[in-house]
Amino acid sequence: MTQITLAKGVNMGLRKAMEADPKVLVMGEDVGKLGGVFRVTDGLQKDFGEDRIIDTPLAESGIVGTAIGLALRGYRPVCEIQFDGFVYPAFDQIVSQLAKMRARALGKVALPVVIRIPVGGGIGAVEHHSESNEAYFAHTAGLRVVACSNPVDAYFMVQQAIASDDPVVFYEPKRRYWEKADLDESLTLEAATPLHRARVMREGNDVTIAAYGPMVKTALEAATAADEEGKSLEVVDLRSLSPLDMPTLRESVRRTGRLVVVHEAPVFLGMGAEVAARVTEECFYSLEAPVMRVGGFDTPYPPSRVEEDYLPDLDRILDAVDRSLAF
Amino acid sequence: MTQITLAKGVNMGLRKAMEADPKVLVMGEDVGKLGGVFRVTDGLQKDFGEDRIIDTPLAESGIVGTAIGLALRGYRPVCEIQFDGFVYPAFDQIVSQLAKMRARALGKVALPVVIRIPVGGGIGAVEHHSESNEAYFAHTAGLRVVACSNPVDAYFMVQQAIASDDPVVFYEPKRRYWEKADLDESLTLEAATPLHRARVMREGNDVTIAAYGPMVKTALEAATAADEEGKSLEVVDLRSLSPLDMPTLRESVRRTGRLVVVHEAPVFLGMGAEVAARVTEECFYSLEAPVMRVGGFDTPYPPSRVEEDYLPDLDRILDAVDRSLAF
Amino acid sequence: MPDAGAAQLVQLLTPEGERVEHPDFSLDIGAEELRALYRDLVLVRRVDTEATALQRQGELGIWASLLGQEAAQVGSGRAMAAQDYAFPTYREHGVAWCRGVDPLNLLGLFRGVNHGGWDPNEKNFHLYTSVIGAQTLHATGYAMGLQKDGSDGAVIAYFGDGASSQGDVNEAFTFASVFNAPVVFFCQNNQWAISEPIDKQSRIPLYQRAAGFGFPGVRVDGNDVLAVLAVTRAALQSAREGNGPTLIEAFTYRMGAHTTSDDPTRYRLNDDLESWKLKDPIERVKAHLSRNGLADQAFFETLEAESDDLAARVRKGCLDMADPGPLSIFDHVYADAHPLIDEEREQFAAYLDTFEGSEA
Amino acid sequence: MPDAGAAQLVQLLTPEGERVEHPDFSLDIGAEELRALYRDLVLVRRVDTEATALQRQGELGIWASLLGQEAAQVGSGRAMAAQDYAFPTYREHGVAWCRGVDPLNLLGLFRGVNHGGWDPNEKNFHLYTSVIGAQTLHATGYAMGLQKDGSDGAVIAYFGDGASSQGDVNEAFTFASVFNAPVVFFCQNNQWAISEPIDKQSRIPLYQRAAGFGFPGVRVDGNDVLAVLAVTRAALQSAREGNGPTLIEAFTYRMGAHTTSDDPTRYRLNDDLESWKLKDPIERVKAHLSRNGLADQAFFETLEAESDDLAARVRKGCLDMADPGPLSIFDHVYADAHPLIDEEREQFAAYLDTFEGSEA
Ligand SMILES: Cc1ncc(C[n+]2csc(CCOP(=O)(O)OP(=O)(O)O)c2C)c(N)n1
Ligand SMILES: Cc1ncc(C[n+]2csc(CCOP(=O)(O)OP(=O)(O)O)c2C)c(N)n1
Ligand SMILES: [Mg+2]
Ligand SMILES: [Mg+2]
Repeated sequence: MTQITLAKGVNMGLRKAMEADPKVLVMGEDVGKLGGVFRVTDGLQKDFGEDRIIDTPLAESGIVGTAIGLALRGYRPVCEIQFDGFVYPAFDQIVSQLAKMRARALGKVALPVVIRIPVGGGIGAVEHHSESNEAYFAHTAGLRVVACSNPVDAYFMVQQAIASDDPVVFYEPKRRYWEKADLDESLTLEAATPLHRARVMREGNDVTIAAYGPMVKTALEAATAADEEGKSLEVVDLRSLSPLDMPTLRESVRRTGRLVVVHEAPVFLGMGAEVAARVTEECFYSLEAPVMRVGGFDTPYPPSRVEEDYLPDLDRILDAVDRSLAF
Repeated sequence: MTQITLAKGVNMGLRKAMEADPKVLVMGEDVGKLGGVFRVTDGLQKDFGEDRIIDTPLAESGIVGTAIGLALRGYRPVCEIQFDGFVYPAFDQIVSQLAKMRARALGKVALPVVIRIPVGGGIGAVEHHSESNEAYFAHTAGLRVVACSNPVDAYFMVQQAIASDDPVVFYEPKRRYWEKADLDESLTLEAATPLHRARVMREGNDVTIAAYGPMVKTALEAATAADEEGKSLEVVDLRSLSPLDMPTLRESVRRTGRLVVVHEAPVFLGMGAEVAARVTEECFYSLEAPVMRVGGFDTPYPPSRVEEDYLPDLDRILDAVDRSLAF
Repeated sequence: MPDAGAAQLVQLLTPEGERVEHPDFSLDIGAEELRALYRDLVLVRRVDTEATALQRQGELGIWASLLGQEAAQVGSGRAMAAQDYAFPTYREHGVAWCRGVDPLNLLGLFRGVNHGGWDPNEKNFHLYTSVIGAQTLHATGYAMGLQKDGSDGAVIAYFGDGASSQGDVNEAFTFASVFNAPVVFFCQNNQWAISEPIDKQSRIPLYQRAAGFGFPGVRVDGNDVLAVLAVTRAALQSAREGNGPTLIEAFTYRMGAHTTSDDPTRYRLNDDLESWKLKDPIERVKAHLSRNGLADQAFFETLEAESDDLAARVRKGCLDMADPGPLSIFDHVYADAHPLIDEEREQFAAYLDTFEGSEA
Repeated sequence: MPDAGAAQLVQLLTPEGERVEHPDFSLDIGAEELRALYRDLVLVRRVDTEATALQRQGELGIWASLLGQEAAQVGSGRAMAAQDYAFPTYREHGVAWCRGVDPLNLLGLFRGVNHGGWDPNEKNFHLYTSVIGAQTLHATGYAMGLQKDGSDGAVIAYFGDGASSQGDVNEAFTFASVFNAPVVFFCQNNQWAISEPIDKQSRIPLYQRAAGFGFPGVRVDGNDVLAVLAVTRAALQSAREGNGPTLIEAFTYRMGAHTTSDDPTRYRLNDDLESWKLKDPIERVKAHLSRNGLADQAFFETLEAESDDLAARVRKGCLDMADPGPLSIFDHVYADAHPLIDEEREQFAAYLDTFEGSEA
């Protein structure tokens, strides 16, 4: 058992993948000597060289576009996008090329490219450094989208993402980079939860809370607080946003009859919309209340001095729980 | 009364706006002599000159980015994106700059930029020419997103979009460009339905169908067919996708108790998800069935020889109606 | 890669079919090779003409003609070695031909039965890319991969004059230059981007863009198959030798409409067209062959027959092309299993079954 | 705009404080103006130092220091006429100063009370843009607007060496060139993009990029306020006269960390820093003023006092800055009424009210 942070989990996962397969590359801005602005690639260039840990020109479309070319040549590039708000210059390459090329080629090419994105707010940053844009990619057919919420998942999920022959957008909750957990390094990838499976983090009977990435911790805290008030919350870490693990969600909601979805992204057309629509369709007769959505407001991410008001917190989750229970 | 096509409606609306305000500009690829690939800007350069109808270099980020600069200087640029699938190179300028600049400036600047996008399939085109990407923009705070479905709306709505001090993504259903309707040119803009209001196109009692853009016609055809089977469908043209006109939707759904949302875009995180989630929350006790969603499949838009299978049609709408009624 | 002569249009065969010398680029070429090039030019034009006809008859949804650009494509296509790799736009039918891709593969896309669908690795010819400029980055990345592999292959990235304005193309220039990638940027400046003349994209000749990124640029007569061959060979060789990228601007003219959906009478006059007809890429080779006794009547007649056969095969193959089945929509979206796709496929299959035997 | 001398770094004042001549760029400047420039340099550095200190004390979330780039910013900022317009990155505190923007306005963003929030049109100084390169297109569009208006204003677009790789910046070059827009592209090549040295962005000097787009490029000693002033004035004048864009590469060095969050010891050695210290943009002006008797002890002492006062005012203003209220989140998202925003504001206000008087 080693105690690791979430950032270290990704770092160790990358290292494992690179050791296992010489075709795995890491590319992005400042991923070399600096080890990335969050130090996620710390030490990798020293060990794997500039040929495999590639500091690129400052151009996101270029990063993803050349990664596609490298993938076509048989490499498995892992692209680091420095902050969530800087992925948009690469949008065309991601949605028109990366996502669609396999179907275009009738399956004759594979695009095993991972796009790592540190995501979300809560770190007191300036504009563009705190965004949650997973809905854009989850709406895009051809991509897989996952979000890790803890160090151990970070370690395994990044390896699974790299092993996937499909392109994966891999979200890392930046304000949880320094959260710690124990990792049993002897565990193999095969023993890990499959990449696209959700996980019940805490069992409960009254209301299901579905969250992912940075909000899982908040949801668990809310569950603890609710416990004291005698409300039993079940917390599901979605982990995979596209595809969604509907069996796990269905099973939980059919049992509790109530669902609250929580994310940092704006509510309007956020992941909560899809989860609500789908769960409602599949569990119509089990639901005692409409699915409640707790998320960021439908505004640009605000200045950091007011971000605590913007971000869903324990109280806003409990408020939604109460509204659900009031139905 | 003049009979016009939808393409002509946009053309006449642009002309009106340009006559009324010398600050209105049209810019894009091939909008000048050619009049755009759909001839929507036909004849405008001849009358307004190259200074106001601007053939730009082939670069969408450049088009939107310079339009922002022109707006900051007091102009009201209308950008034409040649096809839906070619808006992504401008994604960063749209979501990080156009959408957010007013909030960034604490309201001290206005960004009256219209992005016109011919949208959707059904015209037998090759890849990237048939996409429905409204969910990306509707999820983006700071933008307004509307879709016209008929020639008269096209004429008025494009003028309203240009008059808006906020950025507007304006969708034109390309396979309806040649649909005809009568326009009473004596009507003023003030008399027109407000831009962000939905419209009940056909009244009915059993199920509400919400559609927009190209699917409104299909929904109306479905309603006619259903009528023959004794089912009374109410068809709502959403018209505005962001913001949604919830009062109109609520009123309809509370009356019928059932809702089917139809669009060409993939279902997963498409507009239907938001409509379903929101309507379910606001009309929980009125709904006799979960909101049904009929849309494109969660795949890339397929080759044209199979697009009729991909696109929602009358039968798939009626199938959803039946599934709704079966609850 | 010589840069000196760049200010001038490289030409080795005049429109009248005369061989001329160029200080920087020379070509040692025998009669057989010349005839082979001529054959390529004739056949790719014939495929193009047939495709245009098929479109008019409703068999293709659209067609992007290469008319006038045969020399640029055959010259560059024939300059490639087997291990080289091409990343085309949507108009590189002549390059496809040189790589050995069956024209019927191209037609599938324009007919709407697929979005491409040939195996790019079979002939080292990537799928057509219609988002302007995007493929230049794929080409650069692929070239970076070749470099890492220590391969002696090189890459050609095709793009148009209009594409030179896209951010992606300029980012490709930066990546290729910084990583010294073995890639040749081959710009067919046919002087139009749909209705926009070249001066809407640049106020100076395009080959000069390269210097701004630190690599050589050359302007070649794009209607001269020999010059294109020589210049492209030199650029590929330079890439192979570790000298990094080159930009080739093949100066040519789009003789037809942008695509069959386009109507060029709305935006350009006939004059240019007339003067460019005199520079036809095929006529000059024919004149050269005939005048120098490098090909006899029999050669031309045999080729004519071969051309007719090819056209007939293309036509028949097109008409025979099966439409994809409705459930093909769900194929190949992902490599690995995907529950949403599986669910939708299953539901749609069940839905389609409800019509079985009915008329709907 | 002269292009001839471009191959050489334009310099008018040596690091030792000696005036030198340049064949293409000259500057007639009196003692008073020199002292004013010196004052600007000193004061912007002082604001910067104070802001860095405020960040260390937790009063700012982050700060992007201009240390070492004072001359590039003051020289170009002072070259602008009142009607000219600047589009900055996130580091142009010195340009802001020259435009008359209160430093406290800048601090608001870094403290996290707003994302900018000054009125760009008050001082013709646009908001800071942190998405690399995006503002170069806004600047170009604004310049196109000036052109349409028949205004005699011109625009400066600031960006860094790293930004030169972004598609947007290259698209801005194309648009500016094709439309002959009155815009000066001012690149502060401080030789680092966070941890990446300039050779990760370009293998040739950046000013040469301009030639590839058909407009002049000049490399100027970015630590020489006089040379920057002269070159920028000439470029703005050229733009005003209808000659279109110019690219200025101000060759300088980022003396500090990228931002206060950065740790440059991880990626660069001290040597470069030491040699660039000898080229300090302020010291050379001081030496020039002193050695030539253009300023006396009293001037330096007064300036020192003014500098202290400014720092104190900045510090106090920063500490006094009120946090925005929670409901401000909903302000200014749209110009016109928006039902979703209104609903969320109302619901959130009601929700906040439930805590009124409680401890939560
Ligand atoms: C990103 C993008 N924007 C717009 C288009 C629409 N479009 C297709 S071809 C074309 C013109 C291309 O001109 P050029 O690069 O010169 O190539 P050519 O067609 O002349 O071969 C345009 C604007 C597109 N395919 N992709
Ligand atoms: C599109 C985008 N990608 C990445 C970043 C993160 N980032 C902020 S500053 C910076 C380096 C910029 O370098 P340069 O352009 O040289 O300007 P400098 O900071 O040196 O002034 C990076 C990569 C960003 N802000 N925007
Ligand atoms: Mg062209
Ligand atoms: Mg820099």
